[in-house]
Amino acid sequence: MSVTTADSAGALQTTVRKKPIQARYPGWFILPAAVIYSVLFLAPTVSSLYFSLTRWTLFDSVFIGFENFAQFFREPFLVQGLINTVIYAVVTSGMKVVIGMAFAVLLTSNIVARGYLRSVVFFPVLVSTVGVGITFTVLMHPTQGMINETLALFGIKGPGWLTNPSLALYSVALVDVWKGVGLATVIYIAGLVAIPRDYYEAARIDGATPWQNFWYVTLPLSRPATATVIILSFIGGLRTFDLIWAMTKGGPGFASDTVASVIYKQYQAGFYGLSTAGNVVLFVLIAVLVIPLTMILNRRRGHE
Amino acid sequence: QQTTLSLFSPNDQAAVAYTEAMIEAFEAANPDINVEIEVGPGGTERDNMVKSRLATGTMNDVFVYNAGSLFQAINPVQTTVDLTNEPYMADILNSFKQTVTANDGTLRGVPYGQAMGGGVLYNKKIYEELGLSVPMTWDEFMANSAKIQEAGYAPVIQTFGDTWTSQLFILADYFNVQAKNPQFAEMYTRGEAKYANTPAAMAGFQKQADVFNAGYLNEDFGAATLNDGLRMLADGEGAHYPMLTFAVGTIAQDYPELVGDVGFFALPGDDASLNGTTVWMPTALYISANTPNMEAAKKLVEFVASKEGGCDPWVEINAITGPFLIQGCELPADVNPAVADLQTYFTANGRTAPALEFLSPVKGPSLENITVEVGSGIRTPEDAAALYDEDVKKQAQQLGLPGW
Amino acid sequence: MKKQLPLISGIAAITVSFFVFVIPFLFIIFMAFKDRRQAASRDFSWPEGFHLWENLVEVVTTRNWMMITAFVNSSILTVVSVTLLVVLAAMVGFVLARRDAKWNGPIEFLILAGLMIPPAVVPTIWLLQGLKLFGTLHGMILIEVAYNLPFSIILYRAFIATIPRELDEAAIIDGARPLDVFFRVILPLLWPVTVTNIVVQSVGIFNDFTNPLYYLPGANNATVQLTLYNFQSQFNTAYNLLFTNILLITIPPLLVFLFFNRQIVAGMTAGAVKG
Amino acid sequence: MAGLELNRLRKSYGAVEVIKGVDLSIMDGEFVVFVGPSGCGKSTLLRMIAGLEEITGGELKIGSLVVNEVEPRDRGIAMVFQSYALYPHMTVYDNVGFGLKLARAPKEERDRKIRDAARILQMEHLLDRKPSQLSGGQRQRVAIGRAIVRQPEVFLFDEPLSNLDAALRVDMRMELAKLHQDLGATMIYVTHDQVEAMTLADKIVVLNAGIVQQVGSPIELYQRPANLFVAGFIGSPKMNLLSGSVTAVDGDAVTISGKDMANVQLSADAEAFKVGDMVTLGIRPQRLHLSGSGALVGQVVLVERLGNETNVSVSLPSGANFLAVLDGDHVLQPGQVVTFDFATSDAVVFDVDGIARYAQA
Amino acid sequence: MAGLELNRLRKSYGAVEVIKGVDLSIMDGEFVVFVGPSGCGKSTLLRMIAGLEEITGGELKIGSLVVNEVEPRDRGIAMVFQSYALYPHMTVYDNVGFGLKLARAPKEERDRKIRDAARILQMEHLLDRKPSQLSGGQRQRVAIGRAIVRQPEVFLFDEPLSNLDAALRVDMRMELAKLHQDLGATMIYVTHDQVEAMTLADKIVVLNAGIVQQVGSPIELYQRPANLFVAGFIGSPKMNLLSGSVTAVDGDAVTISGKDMANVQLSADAEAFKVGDMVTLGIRPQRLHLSGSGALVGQVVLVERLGNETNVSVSLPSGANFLAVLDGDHVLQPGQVVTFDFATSDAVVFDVDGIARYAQA
Ligand SMILES: Nc1ncnc2c1ncn2[C@@H]1O[C@H](COP(=O)(O)OP(=O)(O)OP(=O)(O)O)[C@@H](O)[C@H]1O
Ligand SMILES: Nc1ncnc2c1ncn2[C@@H]1O[C@H](COP(=O)(O)OP(=O)(O)OP(=O)(O)O)[C@@H](O)[C@H]1O
Ligand SMILES: [Mg+2]
Ligand SMILES: [Mg+2]
Repeated sequence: MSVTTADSAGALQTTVRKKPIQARYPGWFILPAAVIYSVLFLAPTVSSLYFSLTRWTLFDSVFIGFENFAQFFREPFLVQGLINTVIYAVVTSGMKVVIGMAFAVLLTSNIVARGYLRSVVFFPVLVSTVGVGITFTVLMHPTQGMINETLALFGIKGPGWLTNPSLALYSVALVDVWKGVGLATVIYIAGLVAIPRDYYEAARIDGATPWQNFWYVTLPLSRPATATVIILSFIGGLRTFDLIWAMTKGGPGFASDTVASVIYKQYQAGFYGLSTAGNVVLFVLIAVLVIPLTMILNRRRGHE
Repeated sequence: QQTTLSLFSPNDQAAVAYTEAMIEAFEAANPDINVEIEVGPGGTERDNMVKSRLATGTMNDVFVYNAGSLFQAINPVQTTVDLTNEPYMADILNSFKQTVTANDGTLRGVPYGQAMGGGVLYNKKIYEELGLSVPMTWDEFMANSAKIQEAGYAPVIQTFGDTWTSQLFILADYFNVQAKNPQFAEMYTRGEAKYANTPAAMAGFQKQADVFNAGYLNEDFGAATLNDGLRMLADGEGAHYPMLTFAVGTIAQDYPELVGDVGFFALPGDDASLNGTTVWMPTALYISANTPNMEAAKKLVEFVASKEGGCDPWVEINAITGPFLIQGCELPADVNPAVADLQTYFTANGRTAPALEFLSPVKGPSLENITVEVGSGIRTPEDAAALYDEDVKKQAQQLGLPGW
Repeated sequence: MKKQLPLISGIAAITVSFFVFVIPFLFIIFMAFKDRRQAASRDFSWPEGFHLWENLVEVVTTRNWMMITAFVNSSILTVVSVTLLVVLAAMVGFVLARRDAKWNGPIEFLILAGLMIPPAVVPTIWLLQGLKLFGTLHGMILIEVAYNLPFSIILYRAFIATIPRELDEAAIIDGARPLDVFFRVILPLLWPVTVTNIVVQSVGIFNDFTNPLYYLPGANNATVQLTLYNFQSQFNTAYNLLFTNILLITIPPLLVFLFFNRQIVAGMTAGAVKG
Repeated sequence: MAGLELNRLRKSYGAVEVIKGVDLSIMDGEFVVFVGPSGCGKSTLLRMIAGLEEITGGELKIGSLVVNEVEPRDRGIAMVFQSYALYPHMTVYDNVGFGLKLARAPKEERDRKIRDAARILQMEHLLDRKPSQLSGGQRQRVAIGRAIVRQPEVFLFDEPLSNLDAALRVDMRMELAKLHQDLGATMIYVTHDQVEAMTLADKIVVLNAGIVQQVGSPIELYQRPANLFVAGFIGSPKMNLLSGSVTAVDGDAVTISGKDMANVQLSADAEAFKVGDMVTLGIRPQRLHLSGSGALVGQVVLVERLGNETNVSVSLPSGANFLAVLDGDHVLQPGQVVTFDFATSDAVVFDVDGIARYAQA
Repeated sequence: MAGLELNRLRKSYGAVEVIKGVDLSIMDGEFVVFVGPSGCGKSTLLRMIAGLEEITGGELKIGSLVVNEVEPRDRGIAMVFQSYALYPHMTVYDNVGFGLKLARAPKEERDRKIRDAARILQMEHLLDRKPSQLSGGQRQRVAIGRAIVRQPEVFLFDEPLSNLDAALRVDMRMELAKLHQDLGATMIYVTHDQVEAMTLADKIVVLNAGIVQQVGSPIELYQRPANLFVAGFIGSPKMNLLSGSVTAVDGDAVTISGKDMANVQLSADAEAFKVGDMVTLGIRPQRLHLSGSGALVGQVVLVERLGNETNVSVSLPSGANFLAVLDGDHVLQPGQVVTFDFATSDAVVFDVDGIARYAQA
């Protein structure tokens, strides 16, 4: 016992300064990630902000002040793009949250063929965007597309899903949901399995119907998952353009352009300074929408 | 001692097939050089890649990239190797050299493929059946189309599923613009000529609107793709398809038995006496300034600039879509009718003009969106021209051109 | 009655999933079975003749067996990056979730920023060149880690809150150092989240093409998504081969998913604390 | 109407059988207490009644209905969980009121009932807290509160008072007894506290390893345990057990001898024994008194002076340990030799299978 | 060397002060039991000693070192959590052995210690189970096992036996006492079980609302409670408390009268009282006996027959309730009028502030 005492006495000297609670969760845990992230992501990204103030061909840059921002705000379809962006983000993230949750509930119950269903729901996540884009442009073809052909069986003349300017954005959003809901579902599944069964048992005893069970127990206790899904899919929705690009290129015309696809077009056109400025604007837009959202979602945290 | 060269190649199948065949021949001739091919994406994505590689000094030893305005945008004086004094340059046609001349007057590349014509691919069977002749003016074209429609065919094929295909009415019309306004390119570059106030330039938008308004388009023009368009054309579902002649290669590959039914004519203008086709130059092969294997790279370029390297492999893989730009390269006798049609424009005098992008660095990025709108009746030609002028202005400003 | 409910709902779910999920999938498969010509018309039709094998052979052998190189590269890239990601992100999430420090807010903002701003390609290339990491697999791995950290951290951070703090305390009393607490108690209990992370990030990294395109040039460094460009170009696409390729590169992530999916089971924390 | 009928009820977790055929009938309004050693299956049985555990075999009736396949919410039960299972995201108020909310009780009624329960459970000042801000005993009271605000036909309590201090336990016990009286509901109660079992129960069920050992009123179990297990289990400290063999059988009396005692004559079911049988003699520690002469002689090992009583641990000649609980405060020294006596009617004789054999009435 | 010194220790959760300045010194090797009503701060105090709760004010010494800022793992403690806090992903074996593994104990030693602990805790057959497959009491034993395999200088037990049945409790109590003897470690033990407190403690600390009420040996607390709170808290059932006023003061004796009693003469600290003072008279239920004549007369309300004793609840003239615990089995009917007597030295007199005033020795 004398040995242990000497030991702990030695340890005492060295640790006297630290606050015990903090020392339990030491800051250096963050360090490796912080180094990689700051060096390889933050530093280049921040330094690129300078280029938003230049006319930049990649080979050389000319400082032009805020001209790029002015130019960006003069984009003819910017307002429509903004509206589209918000619509797209709200529609996709809203549907992913709701459908993802529904799937997750279904796929954590003891439904038959659970493994099959989980795989099938997740499968679209695995397929490359290019493949999804082509697949759905075919299925949504106005005359020979499977969807409209099926509708025709019921005597309905299907619309031009991707060629009708007022519909194209929603069609792409639907495909985005189709492709992304599997991701939301697995996150929800992880959230649902983390809820101790005790609470369900208590609720069953308290007389909860399955719906009440969901509403009063599952929903509040899967808050971490919900918050994650909302934030990830909302930011994703505000930023994505790859599927839009693969399916409509922002068209027909400019009908399904979002801010991100406008920026992407500028980038593709070689307007590097302008697109960097656009990214700054988009970043501010996202931050303005997302930061309050995260604060609301994290206000009451976890199971505590 | 073995040198390994890395070649950044285009990714379309014909080009890759050519590249492989050409490399094989090259390696046979130069056993000490080993060439690796890297394929990347195409289109605008490729532009970004090439630029970022060049800007950061990470480009492959030799690379294939566009000539013309896109070539100017890669800062060729710093990023590529000067080939002006290479002896083989004498054998390369001037019309091409023009498009690979850096702003210090030096030559930087050699042709990597064949020239293409931009105009109208048409179905000869339909023309025969209805007894039509190749239109020399737009009015004739519309008259032909009316008859074709009566006969139950789609007179004009449009394929907005691949948005870029919608631009042909404007881009291929450049011969007509130039015929009327020989100074257009320069003035346009300086910001003095606009589409909206140059009637000849507006005409392209107008033509696209005409065919839509006349109801001449195939039913699914909004969703169809290039492949669909080519199939319709070859099958005889549709009669006219404004397109580049390279597409004949695709028809030859997918519908070899039908390729004989496809012909080519220039997009007609107002005046039958000023009829000619707009021409696209092939991509070019450049040496990256940062290559450590200069000697081997030069050998490769020299090879590509020769008949053995630059022409024979194309003939060998049977992918002829237009005339070569290297002296001494003849087209084989059995070329597809469309290519033969194209060839006639080249042999005649003054019936070709380079596309605008080889004459001016100014090209608005949104053209394809705008032409889709015009071609779908969403936007009037006047509006479209004005909008495109705005788009062009943005681009010119980004390029820092004087006068904008 | 009670026993049959899962069966009925299961059958309903299978039917719906068939239309919504399987049919598009069938399209992909059919495409892979077609020959070039039939595929070119890109319609939803029954394949005429069985061309899968020839398509496969062509896809795999094209460009000097590029597919094989790509598989190897992508696999290494994916496995190493995901491993690093999981560990590093979980550590950050752990500290962020457990500590109530003043600078949590700014840190979280920086993390979110990673999801909100696209990375700047050219400055990053300069940086990688400076670090002598450009065009190397390690450099690429670090890039993937850096770019995907925010997602993983956010996921972990949210879920660590569901693990009772008393377990940390018990471990600390048992003499565990922070690393022990983390690796022996917290991380095992986060298994469902880790699985989610592994699945999602492997898919993302395996299928990433933009980043390798810029940071990992060279034919020997090809990754699987780049193989798609062998058959798809602006002017001319071989859809049968493209879809065969898509199908082929979907298989490894699918296997990863099938393997890990079974591991997401309920009740990891059951029996831990009373209250 | 809300009596219960358990018929050969069985439960296995995989290969482990936990409840091995329990037969039990509980009358409407009865207060039944389950006791048994840790891990014997009390909670499992309760959870089966609640409908939370699938029943592997047998039949469970509540009222006149077989409920094996009936959802918990349709069984008309309320339950206090051994692990509390409080909803972590709700305040105490909401936790307690949750069942009422689900039943769509009017707001005022709900509020009244919640506040009533809080008063009874002495936790009115805690209503706005979350469970994580409560002490162990406070959480347990919330769990009780959640059950008692509702008025089901059957209450299930799983060790509801285990984390409360003595005073509160007594109060709560009284409140539960009162609740039982007022509502007339059937109550099934698991406890390991003998006093609770004895004072609350109409009927005690002693379980061991998933098998019912004895069912009876508290006093019956204390005075006439059916077997060695019940004898040892009921009563604290445990009944002392001494082994011996029968030396004489005579009418209603059996004479037993062993290492630690000589020729003790006891009343028992004489017909069950014959001379030479191995038997066990049971005698409660409280039934022993110090005396000048007596059947048991031993050496004091340990003395615990509790104030109003004194526990004396004694080592007998055979080496067996023996405990006596003496009234009042006695000063005894370890090592001291003491003699104990008891009334013959206070002792129980168990046969070789451990079954108690009482004299026929 | 591993004694503890608590100096004006304080703890607040936000605005709620939970520990309000606790002074306490615990000697090396002492067995100290904390008791107090639910929510009084026992667990909090234990957690502060363990280093799990930040100390808001005051100073805590273990051995001779101030440990306010020292990491739990460097304090040389082991602890049983009230909520168990078992590692859900480890088997019982690994749960118990986790601390040893972290300390890099050799495999054989670890195995031996784990198996020893399992034997002591009667859970050898459970070693391969996960916590979720255990009953409540079994989980609690795992939690104990986790603490006892290690050999720290200080053990902290938070209600470690609350979910065990009586027999097991007795066994475990013995084992803990033995462990204490064998290791000579300091033990701090929270319990709400009086018997546990009384039998295990060298010293009992009575807490109420974060304030120490009395510190002393078990018998001291029982016989000479320092104030009304301790008097009411220690001893079960509770001490009966009757209010009255002083009618005469005479040497060592004080005479008290009230609604329920007339002129009862008691020994107390006469100097603390003057005639007319309001006082409270305390008398333990066990100290009452039925008698023909006596100081207290009331009507039987409730009778609980436990076999070896009988609890009688009586209503006094003032309406106050009064409990008597009588030895043996008595048959009494509710409504019956009974008279109780007690020895004057068994009663305690509390002054108007609730402080007990004993006759000066
Ligand atoms: N996070 C918190 N915020 C506010 N009050 C708290 C918090 N945690 C505990 N308390 C309060 O502190 C007091 C002391 O709690 P503690 O757990 O120490 O009680 P205890 O004596 O162990 O009680 P029990 O016997 O019921 O376990 C309780 O009244 C409790 O409500
Ligand atoms: N999931 C499981 N798998 C295997 N055995 C289990 C499982 N759950 C419980 N058991 C076992 O079933 C038996 C009965 O458990 P139960 O919880 O009913 O005991 P209990 O009588 O309530 O005990 P306690 O008084 O300790 O709470 C125990 O021995 C336990 O180990
Ligand atoms: Mg239990
Ligand atoms: Mg406590």
